[in-house]
Amino acid sequence: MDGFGWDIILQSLPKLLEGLWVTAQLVLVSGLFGLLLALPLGIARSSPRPWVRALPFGYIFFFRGTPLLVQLFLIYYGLAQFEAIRQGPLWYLLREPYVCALLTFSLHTAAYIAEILRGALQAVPPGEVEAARAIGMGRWLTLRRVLLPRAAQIGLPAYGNEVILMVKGSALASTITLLDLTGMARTLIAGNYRAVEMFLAAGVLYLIFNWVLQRLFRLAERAMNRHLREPPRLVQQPVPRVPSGLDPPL
Amino acid sequence: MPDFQGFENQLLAGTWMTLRLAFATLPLGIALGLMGAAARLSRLKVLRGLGTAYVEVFRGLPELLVVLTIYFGASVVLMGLAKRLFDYDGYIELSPFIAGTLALALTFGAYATEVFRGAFQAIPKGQAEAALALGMSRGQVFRRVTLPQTWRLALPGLGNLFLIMMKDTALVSVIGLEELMRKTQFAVGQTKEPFTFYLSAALIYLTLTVVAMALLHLMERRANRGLLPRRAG
Amino acid sequence: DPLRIGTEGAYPPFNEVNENGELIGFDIDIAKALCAEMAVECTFVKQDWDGIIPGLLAKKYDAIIASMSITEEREKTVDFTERYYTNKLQFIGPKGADLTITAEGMAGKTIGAQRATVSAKWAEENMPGVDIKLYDTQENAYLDLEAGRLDAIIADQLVNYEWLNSEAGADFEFKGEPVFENDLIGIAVREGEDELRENLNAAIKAIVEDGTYAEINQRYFPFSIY
Amino acid sequence: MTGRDANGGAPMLSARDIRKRFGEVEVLKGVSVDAHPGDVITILGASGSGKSTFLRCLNFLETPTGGSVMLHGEPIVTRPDGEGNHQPRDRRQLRRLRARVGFVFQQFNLWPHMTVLGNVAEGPRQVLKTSRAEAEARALALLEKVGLAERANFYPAHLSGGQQQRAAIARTLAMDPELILFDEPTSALDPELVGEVLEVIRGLAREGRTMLIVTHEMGFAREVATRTMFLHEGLVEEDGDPEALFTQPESERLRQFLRRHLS
Amino acid sequence: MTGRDANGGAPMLSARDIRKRFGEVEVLKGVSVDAHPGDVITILGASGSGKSTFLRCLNFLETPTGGSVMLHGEPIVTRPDGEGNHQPRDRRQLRRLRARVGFVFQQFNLWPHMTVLGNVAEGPRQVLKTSRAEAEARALALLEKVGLAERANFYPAHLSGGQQQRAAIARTLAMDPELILFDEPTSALDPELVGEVLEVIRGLAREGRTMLIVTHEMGFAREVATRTMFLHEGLVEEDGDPEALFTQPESERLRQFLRRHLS
Ligand SMILES: Nc1ncnc2c1ncn2[C@@H]1O[C@H](COP(=O)(O)OP(=O)(O)OP(=O)(O)O)[C@@H](O)[C@H]1O
Ligand SMILES: Nc1ncnc2c1ncn2[C@@H]1O[C@H](COP(=O)(O)OP(=O)(O)OP(=O)(O)O)[C@@H](O)[C@H]1O
Ligand SMILES: [Mg+2]
Ligand SMILES: [Mg+2]
Repeated sequence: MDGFGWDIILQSLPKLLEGLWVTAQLVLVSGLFGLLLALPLGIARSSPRPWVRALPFGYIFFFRGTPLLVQLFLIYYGLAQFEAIRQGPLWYLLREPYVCALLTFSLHTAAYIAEILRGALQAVPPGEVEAARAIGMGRWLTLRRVLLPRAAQIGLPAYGNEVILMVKGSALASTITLLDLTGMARTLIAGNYRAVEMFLAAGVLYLIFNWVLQRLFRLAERAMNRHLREPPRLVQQPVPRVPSGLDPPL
Repeated sequence: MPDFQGFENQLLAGTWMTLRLAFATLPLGIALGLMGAAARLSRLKVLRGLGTAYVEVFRGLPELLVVLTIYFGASVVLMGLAKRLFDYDGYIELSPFIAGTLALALTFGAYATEVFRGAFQAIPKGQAEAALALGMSRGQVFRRVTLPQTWRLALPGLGNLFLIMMKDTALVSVIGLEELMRKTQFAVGQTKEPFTFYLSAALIYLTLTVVAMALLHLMERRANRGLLPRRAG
Repeated sequence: DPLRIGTEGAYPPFNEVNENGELIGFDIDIAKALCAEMAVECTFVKQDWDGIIPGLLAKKYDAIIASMSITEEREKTVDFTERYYTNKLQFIGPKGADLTITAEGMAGKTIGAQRATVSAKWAEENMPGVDIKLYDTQENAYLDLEAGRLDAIIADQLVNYEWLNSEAGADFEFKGEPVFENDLIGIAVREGEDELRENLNAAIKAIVEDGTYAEINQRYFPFSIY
Repeated sequence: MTGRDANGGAPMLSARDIRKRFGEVEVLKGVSVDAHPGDVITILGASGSGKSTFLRCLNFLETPTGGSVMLHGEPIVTRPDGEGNHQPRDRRQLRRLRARVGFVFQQFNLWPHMTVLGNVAEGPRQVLKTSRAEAEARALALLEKVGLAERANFYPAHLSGGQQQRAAIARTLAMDPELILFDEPTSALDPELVGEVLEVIRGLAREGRTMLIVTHEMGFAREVATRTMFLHEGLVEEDGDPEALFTQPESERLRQFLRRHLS
Repeated sequence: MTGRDANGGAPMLSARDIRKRFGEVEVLKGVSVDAHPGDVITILGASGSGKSTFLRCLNFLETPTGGSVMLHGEPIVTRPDGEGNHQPRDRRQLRRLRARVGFVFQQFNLWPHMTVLGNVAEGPRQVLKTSRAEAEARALALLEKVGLAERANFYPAHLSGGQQQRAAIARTLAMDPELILFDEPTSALDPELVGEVLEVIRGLAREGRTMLIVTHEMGFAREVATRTMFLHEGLVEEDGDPEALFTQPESERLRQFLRRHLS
């Protein structure tokens, strides 16, 4: 090929940014749903009772053990094979590739987040839980006041990683007709045949997006650890403040 | 047993390719990871910068893009170089297998860099000090004290990465490597039964995962020999 | 050196992969006939469709025989031989569905096409404002038509013909007249490789003349597609 | 039993024949105790003799494998689970017990994501449903009492060991427990910090608080106690008036133990 | 200085005016010591007074910011790095120094991936290039001496603290060092394990080994030493005959220190 096509990159930039916006939506929305789904899964997964653990274990095993691409195809092309689903009430949602991608990504990331949450819950020193039990807190109260806030803090860095991994996984959305950043790049290549330039440009956009996300997570972490850096101040008059922060992972 | 309509051999061949890819990537990725960790812990600022850049770029880029860029980019670049340097005009092939392995290894290596770095740093400083205090050289300390323990500490992290990478081999199907996922797509194309075949692929991946996890467990047990507290009695 | 031929493998009946992992189809048969005619050894390289021209340019193979339409745009990047068959683009849709094949008539509908094909380009140019979904393979587009996610597919008439005749396509039919009549299918080679191109041209001419072409044609279609 | 038992009235907390087995090993082989209002009972014993386990069984942080616990004559209802443990049956009754019996851990176990004030006010707010303002006011008063008012807004990570242990005691006191169980409240501390904590406990004893204290500080155990128990291999080996016990131990084991610990 | 200095002959190890600054804080403000063959010097001092730092500076595990170290009159050549530390210039000279001066760490620092025998034989094999058979035979003899021969094939994780510390001592002895530096060799141990380790060190003293020992065990410090130093805030506050130092401390600070530690 003759020379590097800076002009082509420039021309394609608006389209690529459009794709980036789709990628961002997919990641942020599925990140949120995944988190919501992961909460009960992770809590059940760390239960001492085997029969409570079994279901989330199976779920996590399946979604972590198979490629995201397979999951995406199973849900997008696979479900559509069943007459019952095509006639069913949810079809108007499931027929949309956007919804299928969101659904798959949410289910997928939920499995990973649930595992992170389990690890974080188990990393909370048992003494802190016993202290809550010893003053008469019940199961839910302990979970709400001690376990979850501590686990959130402990698991935050790993959760940040998972979101980044999801940004990358979302590139597969292009295989079910969505024009996310990768899909857009591939479509553009179909017109201009400049594979190297387009992939490079898309790559840089991914890097920037990931970098911004990582920054945000670092800020969140700093906010959570604020109390460990700020020099504590002695109380001048008895005006108590609310506890505002969490502690670092151990 | 579902009806594979004659495609069972194809699925097996795909599984075999998946395994070949995974095991070709592994040593390369581990080597890259060790070099990356050495660079990031180096006393030279340049090396540290390089190591950090490597990790950030290859952890930040989607694997799919890495695969495609290497596949399409490498040949162009290599041929351009060959022409300029040696006036060689022939075709330089980067086979899909090599391109795929390279792409997977580069990504694996970036993550492994962090795993190894963590492992190096997790070894109590006192152990190196004890070796220095006996008069060992830095090289001896690394070879005799640090490295043997890195392996043990890095194993769980590397195992996770391996499981992830094994699934990522599905991505190299875009460059025409006929691993399990690609074969599945062929079968779906001919039989028009996506559910049967994608689900079968999922089960094959799960089986591979279980086997890998079992092997990993054995390896961890071996690596921790002597380090676990004794069983009572 | 053997001649390396790039093809896709997901475009029945022209090129596809059977349960033994072998490439089969019209394109493949033609390619083999051409190689026999030129008395060269041939190997096939399978390649995803949207990377098929970059693959040629990166010298991963020397010629593309993959039902590729000769277009002005592609000619800027690669050289084509004479046609080895002629195609038309035609819509298909569910039996009984009332489709008017104009931009207005298709407004609010969803149509599918394979990414990086003449069909995709035609749809984008002639169906402004219509939702066009692009697929990696033609197969996936058909799956989505079956699933009901698509109202229509625009694709090569001959490919559609074969699919409509299959079990999966039983509930679907052609919609309207062919929208593009003169879709010439050629073999792509890198620019400047004139010798190869001329050899291929001569071989195409030869197999058409000696009846080999007609025989292959007969295996796939009951009418001539040259 | 000892003279204290004779001081009439039902005991506040009464544990009968507590047993605890971990797998093969029976760690407690039937230990009983009665705590009357105002009692300060110190528990001695070698490492591994079951002191912590006993204390933890009293408020079911450990589920005993036998025996019963009564609070003001009301037995805590239990039912055996599959593994032979006696799980408390009524969660609400258990929570009530725990709200009335305080526990101070050897390792403090403060919640690191809350300030000291938050730690102390948490129990009253969440368990006793006291209003926030009231809970915090009381918490401040308690912190004042243990000498930590100044540090109310510190997070545990910024406190010294002795300060953390005092905060943990304040957290327990905030529930206004009838009985406080102390599990080696000073053994995680520097010698220099031990003093501060013992001083706080001495203060509580002077106020007439009822306490059970596991400790290795012999001098303190003798000085503060109204009664002392010596545990040996899961059984009460000797039990009685601290003066008598320390000066004229009856059992050979206690004599040995005291020799080793007083030297 | 003390009487010992007068016993003629050049000191085996001589450190002059060692200084160490960590950022803002000067931890050592000029500490000197001369160790002659057969000396057993115990070093006392409050926590944070710089005892460990001093010992670590002697074999450059910490690079001093000032002063000099000589082995048999041969100075270790240093050159200042950017941060004001005196880095040893000649790595081979440094390795020679380290091979001749042993160091026993408070935290043992055994290598967990080698057996006890492997730990002890490692130094001779790697540094002295002794053959494996010979190194292991000698290692076994040393393990015998510290009472660990039976456990030669155990991994460190399977030993008690006292056994680990004895293995660490054997590892140091395997290099046949002229001088051994002990940094609180018992403070990471249970009271019950302290005895075994002190007994081993006592044995070494009886053999006439030269040693510098930082310790908090006052009785031991007094009994075993031929000389005692008291560090305070980075300076030698008092230095001399152990009997005199313990019974008639001159400085007010040492008196205070002894009062606190002997009670
Ligand atoms: N969860 C457990 N599983 C098995 N054994 C246990 C468990 N908890 C305690 N033990 C064993 O029970 C015995 C008594 O333990 P406990 O902690 O009650 O001793 P202790 O008297 O408090 O000793 P210390 O003074 O060292 O704290 C010990 O031998 C211990 O190993
Ligand atoms: N790497 C370091 N960076 C900064 N300060 C340090 C460092 N190492 C030691 N210090 C400081 O130097 C001082 C002396 O430390 P050192 O470990 O020598 O004390 P020590 O006398 O051995 O005390 P201990 O008896 O507690 O072991 C301490 O105040 C310590 O905080
Ligand atoms: Mg205990
Ligand atoms: Mg020290």
